Amino acid sequence: MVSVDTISWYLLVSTVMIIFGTVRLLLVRDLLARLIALDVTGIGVLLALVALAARSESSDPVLQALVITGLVIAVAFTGLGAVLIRRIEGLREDGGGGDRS
Amino acid sequence: MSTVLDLGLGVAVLIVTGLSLLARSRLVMSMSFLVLGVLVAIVWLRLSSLDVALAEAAIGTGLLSALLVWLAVRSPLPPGAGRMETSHRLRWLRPAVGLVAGTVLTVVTAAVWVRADHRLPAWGEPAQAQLPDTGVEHPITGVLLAFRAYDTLLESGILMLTAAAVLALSRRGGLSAGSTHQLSIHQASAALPPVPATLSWAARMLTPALVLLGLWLLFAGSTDSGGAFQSGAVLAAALILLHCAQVDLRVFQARWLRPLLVGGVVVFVLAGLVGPLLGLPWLSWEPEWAFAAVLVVEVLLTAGITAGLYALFLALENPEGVR
Amino acid sequence: MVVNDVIPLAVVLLSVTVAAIIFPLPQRLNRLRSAVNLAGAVVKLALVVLLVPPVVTEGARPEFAVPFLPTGTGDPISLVLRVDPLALFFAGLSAVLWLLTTVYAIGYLRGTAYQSRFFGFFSLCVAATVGISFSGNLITFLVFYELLTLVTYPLVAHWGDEKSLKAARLYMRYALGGGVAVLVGVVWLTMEAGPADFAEGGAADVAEFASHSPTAAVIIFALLVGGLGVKSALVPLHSWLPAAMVAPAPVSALLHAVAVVKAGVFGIVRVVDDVYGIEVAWDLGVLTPLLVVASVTVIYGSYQALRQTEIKRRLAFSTVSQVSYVVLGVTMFSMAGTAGGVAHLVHQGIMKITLFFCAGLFAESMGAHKISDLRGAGQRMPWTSAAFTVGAFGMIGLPPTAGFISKWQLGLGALESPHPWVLVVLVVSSLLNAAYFLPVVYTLWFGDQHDAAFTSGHEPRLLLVPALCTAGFTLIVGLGASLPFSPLEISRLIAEGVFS
Amino acid sequence: MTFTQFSLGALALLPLLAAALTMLLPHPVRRALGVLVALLVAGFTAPVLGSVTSGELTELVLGGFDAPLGIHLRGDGLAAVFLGVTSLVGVVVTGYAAVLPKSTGAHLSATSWVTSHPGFWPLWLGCWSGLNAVYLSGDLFNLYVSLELVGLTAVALVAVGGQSAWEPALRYLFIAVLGSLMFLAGVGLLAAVTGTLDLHQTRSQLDELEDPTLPLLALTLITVGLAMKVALLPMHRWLVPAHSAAPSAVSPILSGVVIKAALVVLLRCWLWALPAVPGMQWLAWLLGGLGVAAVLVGSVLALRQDRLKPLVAYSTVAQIGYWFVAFPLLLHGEHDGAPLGSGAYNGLVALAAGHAIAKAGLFTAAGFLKDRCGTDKMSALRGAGAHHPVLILAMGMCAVGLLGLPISLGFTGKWQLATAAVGAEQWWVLLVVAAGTLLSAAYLLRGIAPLLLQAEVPENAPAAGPVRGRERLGEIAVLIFGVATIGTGLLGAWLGDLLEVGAWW
Repeated sequence: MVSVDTISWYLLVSTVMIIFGTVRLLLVRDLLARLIALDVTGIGVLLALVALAARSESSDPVLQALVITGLVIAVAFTGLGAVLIRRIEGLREDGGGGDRS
Repeated sequence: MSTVLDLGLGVAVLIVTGLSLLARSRLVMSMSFLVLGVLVAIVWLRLSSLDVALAEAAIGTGLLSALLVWLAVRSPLPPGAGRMETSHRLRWLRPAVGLVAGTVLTVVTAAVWVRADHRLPAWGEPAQAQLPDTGVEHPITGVLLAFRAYDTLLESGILMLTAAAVLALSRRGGLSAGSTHQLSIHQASAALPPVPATLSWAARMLTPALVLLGLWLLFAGSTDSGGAFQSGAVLAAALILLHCAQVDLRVFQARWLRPLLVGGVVVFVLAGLVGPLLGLPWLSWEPEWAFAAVLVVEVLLTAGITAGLYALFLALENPEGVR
Repeated sequence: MVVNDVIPLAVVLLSVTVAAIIFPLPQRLNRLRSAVNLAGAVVKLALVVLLVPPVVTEGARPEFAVPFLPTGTGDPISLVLRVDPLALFFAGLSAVLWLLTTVYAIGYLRGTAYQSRFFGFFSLCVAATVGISFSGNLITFLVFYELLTLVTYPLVAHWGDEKSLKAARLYMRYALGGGVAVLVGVVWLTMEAGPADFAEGGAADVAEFASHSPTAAVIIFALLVGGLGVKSALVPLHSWLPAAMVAPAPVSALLHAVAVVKAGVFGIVRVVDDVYGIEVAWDLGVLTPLLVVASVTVIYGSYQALRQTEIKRRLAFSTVSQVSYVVLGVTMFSMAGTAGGVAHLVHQGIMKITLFFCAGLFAESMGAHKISDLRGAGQRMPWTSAAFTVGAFGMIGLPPTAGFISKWQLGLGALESPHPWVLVVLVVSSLLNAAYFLPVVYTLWFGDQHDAAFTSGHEPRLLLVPALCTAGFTLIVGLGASLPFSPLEISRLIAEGVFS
Repeated sequence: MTFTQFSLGALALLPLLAAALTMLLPHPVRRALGVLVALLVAGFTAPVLGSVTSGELTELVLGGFDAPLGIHLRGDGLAAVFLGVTSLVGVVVTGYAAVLPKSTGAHLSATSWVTSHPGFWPLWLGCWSGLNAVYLSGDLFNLYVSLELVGLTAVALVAVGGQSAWEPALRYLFIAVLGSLMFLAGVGLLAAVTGTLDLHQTRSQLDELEDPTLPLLALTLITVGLAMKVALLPMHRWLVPAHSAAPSAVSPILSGVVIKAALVVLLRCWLWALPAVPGMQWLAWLLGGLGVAAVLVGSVLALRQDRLKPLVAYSTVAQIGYWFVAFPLLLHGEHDGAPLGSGAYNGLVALAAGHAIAKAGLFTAAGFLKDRCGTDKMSALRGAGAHHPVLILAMGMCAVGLLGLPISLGFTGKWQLATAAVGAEQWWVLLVVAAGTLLSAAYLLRGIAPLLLQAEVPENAPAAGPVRGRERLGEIAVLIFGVATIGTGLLGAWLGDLLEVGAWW
């Protein structure tokens, strides 16, 4: 059992992560920075869920399971995003890439 | 005592978050993110969520950050890195608006959070009552593979299809034996830096330990913390290490990558189909053989996750023609 | 009775089926396409004729309904096809003229490309027109009205050059704008007074609604008539009509005589007589402004026609003017006027289609597009010129043509009505009609032989026969106006229903 | 367990299984398997539609674990309508892609870029699985997972379009994932105050709640997140490059059904998960205002395009606006005994369903022309209609649906939206509908009319080459969409009956 104050504190931390991750995502141009901002936002959301899970006697298994699911999804989209960034920058290094679509 | 620790941890998380968001260099950004992963894993532990901490350590910090760091290392200085998208006239406007909006939103949201009267989940009791029917003892594994098996199935589908997607962005659509064979073959023009002999040696030594750890996580999952996802991440890390140590895995890639990738989902769906054949709902398993079903599904799922994560890593290297 | 109930649906579906058969036919199967077309037209005419005895003499009202839109209260709004005398009247006109126009079009388009597309949309156009005539409530009317807009677009754009496309785009803009106004009006009225089934003498729900919120009723009336006024080319919403003359001649003929313009006018008649009811409309005070607009349109159209030098454009402005006679008759609030207006719906169709057929013939055979090109055409194309003369006399309103009958009836109506000044409008307009048609007739017969280069002047039979037929009808209808089942007699029957 | 219940599970899991299997097969076999699975999925949709037509709500408790612990699948009216529409679009697009493999993207062969992409098949089948899962799901977290499945596969489907599609795909990825994360945050909030994830239980728990602030915040997060995924103005900018750079067989899926998935989730949250919370109407009005802006701005931007696919994509932006215009009306009461909220809801669903079919048709046609002529510049496509009369006819029919002219679901939807607006005395809705109709007529004419030019088509125009039999089949696919656009217009009353089943009121 984690104290209520601790949970509120982590909820606050998660809120900051979510919001500033989003703001950064929308403002920055560098693709990798955007991807990382997205991941920060994702971790923020998951942190909130875990903090909620910690309210129960023994940490709530369902919410924990949801967080694990969320983590895997985060890896999935980061992976796809990273590969896309690599390809796009590969094109740019080639000098604008070909004209084929 | 605990309050001070939590306070410090929270502040540290915030600082590292700031660093990973605002740094100008890609390397700093991704390294900060790696540190963030470690810190957050500790937070999970503080919040008594061992499983999540394990998953974070293995998947989040281990693989996800590794992907990002790898990306940062391979193309460290793209055009315009770290710069804001600024309009020509008012450079400061966007960041300022973002900052103000972010702060206001944070205050409002946090105020609501604090005010709200939380209600404890209604699934606590039924979860404990029905856990024996699932054939596993660890509640989180029970949730993942019995109570909410459908979510897990769709999620493994997501991972499989992400792997399919990144393979599709590789040579020959990446979806034939010949193409997986060629994955991640570095071109002369973008060759990797030579691998120090010590690393190669260390990788070979570490791999068996990692495999052992992965398998332990897998089989411990039914009774204790751990499970398919954590285990899969560790095993994938082992494969990646081997690859980095320039161990030739091409035969494995060509023959086994795709079947492993697919196997978990296929077996999961087929196991879910047993229920309907017996007149039960989808994804239901009789208590007598539930454990067997869960075990089979979990093992294959682990293999699938391993293959999927490894494929993500392999596809990071651009095929020739697209550097 | 049961059989009769199916006929309205059968008539609509028949044309759709014909279109569905024709669309995929390859270009080279000319005979098959013509056969299907003609068979469809003949069967349709037969079906409409079958309806005449039960509806006119026995007073039956065959009806077919299918649920269409949910309302939330349980009873969905239906698509209703119902045959009353007015519906039959209009359907009869379109059935007869479709047959003739089909024959004409087969001859006119011989040897040109994209015939399957043309005849397919041609059939759909007729399906929409029949649907409009059989519509049993405003929503059904709206559905077919918009359908008509859509299927005439490819017909107007048929030649596929910049000019046609531009005209078609203009047409589409006007028609859709009008359609949106009608839609808004229908939505509003439906919400206030239910789905507004057409009823002789007006719908009871609408009358009740008009009595307790007259302002809303007036606004809705303005929306409906304003929207319909676009297709019926009321001034100042008329300018698409002359532009649309770039279409092939049979299309222009159909557009002016039965389909588009007439659909608009028919809608106005429906709204005034069968939705609001003439008494309610009179009490609301909406008839007089409409009468004024119609009068202005009659005069302005004639004046513009006088200024045109191209045959087709002159005919187009003539349509603007002539079609408004119908509105004039319906809004002057007298039984004879209504009868005259409704009769003119048919009379104008027959006469105007004659003129368009002839104009097409002149253009095809002599390359004549301007009135001055027609000099001496009377000698080279005597039959065509004769038919044209009959049509022109009808337009002026000379006896014994159909035009005389409607003008006479309208004049009687004006004297009976609270607005005797309409008689002046009729007289002035007739003088203007004479002023722009008589010179053409004179040029035809007595003009000097034009350039010797135009010697061909032969009159293709497929084009000539329809023109002669309609010219014949113009005379027969005029001479036999007092016989049973003549347009005038049926119009009187309808007018009695309106004022009952 | 009844067959209908079996179908509920099969609708989501069969395509997923097939997606996995296709990854092991060579390309031609994938196409055959894809078509087979598409037909099977349509077959499983039939019993669900049937039972909903007879007024029955089918519910499947997965694994036999009741909510809140387990997940329920519910085949209600909303699910049935979108299942039906998705099956139609899915079967036709699958057939199109099987017949014309070059419409599935471009991949790097051993030596060069080749049109056709084998990766289309697993990704599309996975996407379909996610779509069906979204429609049927009765659980908030499961909605998140399903939505992610749809989102990730959709991004990947854009990316298989080749080099020029990678940047749009990445942009799409950022927005799609950010949207889902916001949705997840909202779901977390709701779970915190209700202690359950089941939609129905969430509603009953919130009914007892006195303080509306937290549900309202949750709803705001959910709405913003989903509005991003639906591409409501001003969050629409990702849509145009993504939908126009996607391969020909993918754009119809994205514009037709993928954005509908987010819309369905939005409706589930607004109408099922949350009771009428005070303060909700402000959010609804905000959405309504954005909807109006989307209709107008989207149409005007569509008018300014000179390429066909972006034009069609902007038309989607405009059409999305209509759905949100209905939101302020959803919360209204009754008028003369007719519930206005349900009228607006019916209208919204009819508009969205009609848009799915019509837009799928139009995008397939645009992609077809692009594949055939090598470009979708409208100036280069002049006169293409002369060689593809069937295609142009079908495009016209689809345009009728987008314009909202009778007979089409678009008309049914606009009608219901307009009547609900008159009942609620919200006259501005009529103005928006009128303006939107006229503007859409303008841009659709701009897109289609040049194809009709036949007077001055040069002999060597790209469209003038001989048309192969396969391409004729592709045109038939568009024609099916066109006929379906018109044909479904007669189903308005039936649609209303369907939506009664399992509705929130």
